[in-house]
Amino acid sequence: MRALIQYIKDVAQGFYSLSQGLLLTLKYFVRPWKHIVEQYPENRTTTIYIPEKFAGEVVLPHDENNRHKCTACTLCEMACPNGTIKIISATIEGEDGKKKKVLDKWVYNLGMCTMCGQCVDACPQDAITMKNSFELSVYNRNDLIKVLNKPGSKLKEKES
Amino acid sequence: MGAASIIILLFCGVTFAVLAIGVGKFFGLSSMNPEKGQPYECGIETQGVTWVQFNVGYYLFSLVFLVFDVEIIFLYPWATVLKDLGMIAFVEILLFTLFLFMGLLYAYKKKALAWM
Amino acid sequence: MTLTIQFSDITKWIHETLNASMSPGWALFSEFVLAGVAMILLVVVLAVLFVYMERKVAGFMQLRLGPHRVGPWGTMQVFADVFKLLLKESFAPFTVDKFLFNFAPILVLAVAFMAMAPISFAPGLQLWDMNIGILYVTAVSSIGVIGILMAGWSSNNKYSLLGAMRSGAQIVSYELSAGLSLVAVIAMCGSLSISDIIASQADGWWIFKGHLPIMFAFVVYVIAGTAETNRAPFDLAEAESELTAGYHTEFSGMQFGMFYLTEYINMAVISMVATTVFLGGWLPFHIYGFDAFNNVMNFIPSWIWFFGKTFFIIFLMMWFRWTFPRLRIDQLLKLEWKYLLPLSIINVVIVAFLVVMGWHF
Amino acid sequence: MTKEELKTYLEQTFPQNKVEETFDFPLLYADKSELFIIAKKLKESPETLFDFLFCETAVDRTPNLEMVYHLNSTTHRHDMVLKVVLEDRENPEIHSVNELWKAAELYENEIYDMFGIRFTGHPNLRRIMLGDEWPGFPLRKDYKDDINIVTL
Amino acid sequence: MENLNTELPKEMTEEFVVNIGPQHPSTHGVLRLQATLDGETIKDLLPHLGYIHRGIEKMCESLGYKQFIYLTSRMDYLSAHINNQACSLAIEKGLQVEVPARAKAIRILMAELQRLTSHELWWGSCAMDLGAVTPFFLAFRDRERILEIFEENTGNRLTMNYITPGGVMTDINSDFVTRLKTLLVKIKEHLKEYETLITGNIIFQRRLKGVGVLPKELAISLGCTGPTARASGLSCDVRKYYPYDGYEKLDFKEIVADGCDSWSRYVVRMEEMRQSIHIIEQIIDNIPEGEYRAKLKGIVKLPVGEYYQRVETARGELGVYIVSDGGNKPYRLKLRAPNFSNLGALKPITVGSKIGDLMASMATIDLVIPDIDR
Repeated sequence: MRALIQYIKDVAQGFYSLSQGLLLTLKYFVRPWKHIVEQYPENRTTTIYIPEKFAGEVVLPHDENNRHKCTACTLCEMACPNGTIKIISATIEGEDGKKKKVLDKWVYNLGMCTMCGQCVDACPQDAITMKNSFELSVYNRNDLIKVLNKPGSKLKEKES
Repeated sequence: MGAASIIILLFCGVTFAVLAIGVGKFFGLSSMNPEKGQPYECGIETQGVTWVQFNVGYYLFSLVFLVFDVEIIFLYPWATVLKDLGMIAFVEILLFTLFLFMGLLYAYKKKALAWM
Repeated sequence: MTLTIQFSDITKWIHETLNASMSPGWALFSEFVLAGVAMILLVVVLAVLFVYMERKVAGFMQLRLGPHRVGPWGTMQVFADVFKLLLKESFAPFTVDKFLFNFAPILVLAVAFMAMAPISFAPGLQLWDMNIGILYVTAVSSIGVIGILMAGWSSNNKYSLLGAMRSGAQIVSYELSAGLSLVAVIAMCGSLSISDIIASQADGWWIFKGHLPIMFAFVVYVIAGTAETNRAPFDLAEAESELTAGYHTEFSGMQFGMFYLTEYINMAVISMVATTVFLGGWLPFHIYGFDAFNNVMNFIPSWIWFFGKTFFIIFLMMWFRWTFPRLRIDQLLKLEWKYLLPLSIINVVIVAFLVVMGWHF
Repeated sequence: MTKEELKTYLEQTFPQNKVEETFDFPLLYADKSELFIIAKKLKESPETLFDFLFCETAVDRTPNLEMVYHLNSTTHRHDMVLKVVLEDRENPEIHSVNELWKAAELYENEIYDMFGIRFTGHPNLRRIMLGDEWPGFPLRKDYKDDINIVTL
Repeated sequence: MENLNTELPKEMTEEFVVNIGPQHPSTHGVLRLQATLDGETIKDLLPHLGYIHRGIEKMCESLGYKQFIYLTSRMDYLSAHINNQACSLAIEKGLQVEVPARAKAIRILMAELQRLTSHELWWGSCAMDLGAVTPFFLAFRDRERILEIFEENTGNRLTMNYITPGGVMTDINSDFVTRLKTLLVKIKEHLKEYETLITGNIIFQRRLKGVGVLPKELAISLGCTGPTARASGLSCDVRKYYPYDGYEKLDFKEIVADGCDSWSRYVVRMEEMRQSIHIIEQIIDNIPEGEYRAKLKGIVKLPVGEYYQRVETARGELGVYIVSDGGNKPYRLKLRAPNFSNLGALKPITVGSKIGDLMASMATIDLVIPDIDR
């Protein structure tokens, strides 16, 4: 007899537990307009939210006079664990006649970058930063290798 | 429409399936290579033969089913004439189901239904 | 029901026009063709609706929107999928049993079609009002398991084989309690014919007549029906986390499409039978005494009633699918042999007792 | 036992073995032949009860190879390191501790794979990660592979 | 006819070998399990690894101390913060650097949030392995919110490289506290939903109870750690026994269950989520002001010696064993991955059970394959 009561109890409890789950899914089913869904390609220009700090790619900011802060010290190149950065420097003669090392090309391979931020961390001049850009895909792998300094850009001297 | 409807439906089903598969075969691309011809086993070559003597557990259920299904088939005509026959039919079927139930209990006791 | 056009009138009109314009043999033949085309259309339309509905239900329950890109509200998604399946290559591995492999999808689909024969969609809209209608549907729909076994065995794939074996044991077991729960209603109304069963519900659907055993039978039938159609939580035969895709692992392209279609047709058959037997078929919903309400209900065409109920039961199945985890194979069989089957047998006895004592109405 | 207590205990119990300490744990050097006996004693003696092998690895101290066993006791909550120096670089072999700690089965498979140290008495010694056809043992210091290792 | 099953001659059924994985929906990655089956019953199970072996230990030997940390995020990608923390702690131990109090608080916050995300993902995928798809989406809803917080504060979502020797890479945002608080309220609500949908579900309970029994002695012998071991009654929380980064000052319970089965593992993880929330609530209001990072030299060199640091990741004890020869690169770095030892438990607990049980056991042990292969 006890077994029978236990049997009925099992069945009843089983049904109760199942109905609880069913009610939960029904709750979500009847209010689809409350679901939080990002409609990605449509909201690309409107409601999409990319946080400020999001690390999308490394950039070398230039100011309005086309000047950057990179001194070509190659600390970032050494800090990078993947060999993403190649800094090609050139030697030019300054106004006072001294030979000076300046940045020629800041080559950045986005395809190898893991966004670890070591380069930004290592830079003593705060010349490079992470930008919160997305949609960086390209059709050709070679397009991932970028030269970050703009043509004709110059070193921005520190105001002392 | 009568009994012909079964033939029609059978015909419909077969035609539809053949037509759909045929159209699919006709329009679909076709390229075979030895790798594609392997049976799917999570990307690993299958080891040993697949068609082996299989565990009897599944088969037992079919056997027990057969017994019970035949008896349920007997219940159908009984159910249709239950109203007319009345109490006799009920008593008879009570005994019948009792035996059926005992059979189930027996199968249960003998662990024919305990899954392997 | 006075205002709506009766389907029996339409069929009668077609019959008369055809007979008037050609010889009786040809007229009969064209009627067959028309019926066949109509059935195919019905099945395809239903399948399309079910697939769309399944996706939307799943999406809404999972905090998503479901398909909503292709066409307005994603309505064209199903057609896009059909075209995808049509254009995909259907190939078989080298080691399959060629004949059975190609035959299996055709068999399951043909069987699913055949089960539709005695179902009455609306007054007069029925292919064959046979006197053993319910028995016929149960008998025919259980042939489908042979197709699944064929598909699984012939694939020469271990997952497929396991899936086929599982579904063999599963579908066959749940046949019993599904059959027994139908017996309960048959005992009440005393006929196997579908039109008689519907007629017996003119004064109230079986489920609303207040018989507890019938309500129980309905619950059992829905559970067993879900299991028979291999739907989650009973989708052991194609459990994707265990057997990848179960018995149709090796099928691709339109051959897979046939299994996919069959699943939905089987669901339709199961829910149509449940509608007919428990929910009054195409009869409108009536409350005894409220004549105004009843008249409004009568105004709704009977085929809408039928398909509305069908879709309700289909929704129940989808609701289960997107809520519950899957059972294990031994639990599945235990549920049947330990719980559903004994309870169904007792249930039938109770129903028989009620009928014999005349305590039913 | 604290680190110091354990160290003195080890010095007293195994007087013929070298006892040192690392930054974290006391360290006991065992000879290759008596490793299993010492390990068994450490596991079963009630003072130590080192029943939890939480890390087993090898270090390539060219030219020697060194087996490192990190042991923990789930009752006393103290840890120690057991080391064995293997001098035969070409064909290093040591007794498996799989019988004492079942965790060793996978660890030793990995060490066999990466360092090529063979374990006698291991139930199923196989190259678990790289497969049997892989040439060389990657974590050895003299491993050279120009194709598979990308250098910066 | 006394017992149909045992009376059958042995030769009647043939066993066959099925490969589960590497391309299988429930191995969550590329683990290959070679299972010998008799019907549905598993007779033998042999894991084959290495499909995602990247040789992280070898790679670390050629990278500087500050540089290799980013690689460890890619081991157990669901405990990326905690992996970074383990390496940072090991290096700090060698350098004898004191980490600022603010950095410690941030580290604990991030680590516990990471544990929450990991357990939430586990909850979803566990339910999915057992055939329920809806929980996966519910779990991702909360996980997404936490990942957004990570994204806002660390810059990345999955492999963060945020915790670094000496502290953390950047300071947290000013709205971090308020956002986290509103989120925690929501997560607590949603935890109740999880309970009604899955925990209370009778099918789910029947699938897990008594399945995959791992006795305590076996768990100790196999070196299991984390929730897997704690569900077998082995108290082994590193945060309690070997506290780091100020866990000793916090009030939290170590969840130990002694059911030893899959259900216990499930319960332990669900409770751990609550404990993580409890820990976060304790520090969220009093994050100390000050520096977020101690200054280190550009090139770090560890003194000669051996350093072993363990932390509690979401899956168990992660050990970082650094052997230093005094140079700027580690001489040998062994990462004692929690999943690698937990994998050993898979065979003993599944042999003799059904295929469905294998999935349940695997789901509750919660293996992350990149962590096993490294």
